[in-house]
Amino acid sequence: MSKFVLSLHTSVADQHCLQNLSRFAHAALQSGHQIDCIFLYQDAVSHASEHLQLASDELDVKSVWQTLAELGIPLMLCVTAAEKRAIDINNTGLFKVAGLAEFAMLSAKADKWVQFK
Amino acid sequence: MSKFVLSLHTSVADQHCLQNLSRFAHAALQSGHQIDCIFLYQDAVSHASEHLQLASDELDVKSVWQTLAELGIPLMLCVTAAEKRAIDINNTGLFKVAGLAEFAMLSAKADKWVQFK
Amino acid sequence: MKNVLIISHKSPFDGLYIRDALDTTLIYAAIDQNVSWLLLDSALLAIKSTQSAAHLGLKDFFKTIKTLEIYDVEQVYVCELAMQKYQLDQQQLSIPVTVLSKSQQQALLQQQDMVVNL
Amino acid sequence: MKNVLIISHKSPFDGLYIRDALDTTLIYAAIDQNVSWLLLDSALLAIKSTQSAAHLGLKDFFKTIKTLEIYDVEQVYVCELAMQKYQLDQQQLSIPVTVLSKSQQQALLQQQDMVVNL
Amino acid sequence: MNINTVHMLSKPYSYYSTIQLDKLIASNDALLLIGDACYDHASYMGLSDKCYMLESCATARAISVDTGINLISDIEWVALVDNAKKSITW
Amino acid sequence: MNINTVHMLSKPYSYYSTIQLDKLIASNDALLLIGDACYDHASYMGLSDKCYMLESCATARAISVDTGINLISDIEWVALVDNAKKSITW
Repeated sequence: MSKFVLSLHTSVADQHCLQNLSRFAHAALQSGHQIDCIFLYQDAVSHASEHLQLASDELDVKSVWQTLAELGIPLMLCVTAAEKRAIDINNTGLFKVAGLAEFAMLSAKADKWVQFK
Repeated sequence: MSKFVLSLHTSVADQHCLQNLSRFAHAALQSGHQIDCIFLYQDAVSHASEHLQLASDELDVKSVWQTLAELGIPLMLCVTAAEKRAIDINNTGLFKVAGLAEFAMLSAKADKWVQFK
Repeated sequence: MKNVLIISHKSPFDGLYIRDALDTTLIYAAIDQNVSWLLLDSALLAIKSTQSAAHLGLKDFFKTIKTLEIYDVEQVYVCELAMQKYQLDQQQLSIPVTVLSKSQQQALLQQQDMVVNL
Repeated sequence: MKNVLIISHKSPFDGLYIRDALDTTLIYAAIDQNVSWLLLDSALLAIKSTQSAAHLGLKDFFKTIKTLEIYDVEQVYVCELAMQKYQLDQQQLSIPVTVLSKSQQQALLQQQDMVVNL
Repeated sequence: MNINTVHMLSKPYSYYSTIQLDKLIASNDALLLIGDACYDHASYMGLSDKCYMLESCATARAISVDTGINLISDIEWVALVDNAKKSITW
Repeated sequence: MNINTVHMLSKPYSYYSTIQLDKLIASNDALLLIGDACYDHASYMGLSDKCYMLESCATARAISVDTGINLISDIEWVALVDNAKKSITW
């Protein structure tokens, strides 16, 4: 059993990248590993915005995150990255507002950090 | 005298690109040209979010747009691009919500379309 | 009526670039401009046939590309070098295209009144 | 304590990439990890001296780069080929660096426990 | 087989030309192609003798399998990363 | 001097390697370097005999002027674009 942290770096417009992260996370849990955190950094902070409006034939981004949250994976976003990208840090839905230092400490204790971009 | 339309394609995190667009717009007006529209497309729709929080030593993005609006330049954003990027289309500040078709028609009547990215 | 060229040069699933270019091309056709679409390098792969974005749980924009024919957008250009690089021939593409050499692409750019790089 | 390497490969004003990499490097130093920063290709230009982002009305992050020394981040690596390409020598850089050949960069990557590409 | 680094790539090879990837990949490293990198497997194959491709990404793009490249499932993807010392996402 | 296309570039030359810019620029075109393209003026100069660089962008980057490249103000930038048939932002 390994401890993973995952980070996402691409904006909410990159649905394929989110899908890849989600597939990896599910497969990691199925394989008996632990995921200590999924961290939104750089342009990925836009995933914390509550204003996404997609047609029904698009990936259901909201439900992808809901499922990951229900599996008990802590979801966090980088507050300074969010402020610089005009994300409302008072309404971040499933994501906990965190500092980069908080994530760095989690990553230092983890066995593996996998970036998705 | 020429009629210009300008479009911005990079997110609110790219302050240099905004600064270049702004310098071009001011110089165009000083030279006696007309700017029929500045259009936020692709990732630039994040400029319409009201949640930007920058330190005082950063470019004052809000006042750059305020100045352009006061010069009488119509500021517009692409609604479908905004919806796919989780921008709140009910609170877009100085920017008028518009369709891509509306901008395309303005561009077809203009002498020059300059993209900034 | 203006000669408007839309250029794409990102791979199919890189952000929304191909989808934005497709939207823009269709809109210029709808407002009766003489619109063309040039697919450079890996953007060519967006018109490779028999692909399925739905297999990844994503919107199947490969199907939307076929609406170009409905809107009478006939001027779709691809790069000869990209065809070779990705070992594609015209039978493997989802829509009819014109294959251009680099010098023909240069000439295409020269003819335009507006060029939009997306 | 982990060997953590931050990699940058975008030019200085391309989005916030260099600033993000700098923040991350400083944070890992602050939490006592053995952190290094590798500047590939045009990322090297971020440490060219006598530049002024303030001249463009932008935040002068070139100054922030000097805080690396205050936090005792001494392992800053740049690519030999990039030094040649941009015709820079070490006297023209704002901080002390180690210049690496491509094979030395490969060895640097091998030694790390974590590599973060920003 | 001890893998030091899994290099994860999601774009065609030319996208990474400024990085000069070929010189950074060591003989005990593996390549994993996901997303749009799968289209360009021919360019990647020469860079490492341990070259993997995510099966779902290849199938969606109607890419037929070459010898010399290993198609893997999501579960195998996790195992590949877990068994290596680390991964780098380019 | 009739310019057909002003090619606006804001990144180092290698950033555009997939596009093969050199083959798309015609003899009656001009190049305009802004932003981070200014760092790499040496790579761009061979591509056109009409090569311009935005003065404010060059100054901020401590770039000294080469012969063969024209430093221009914002007002001259607008005139350059206005006098050409069109511009392309790469």
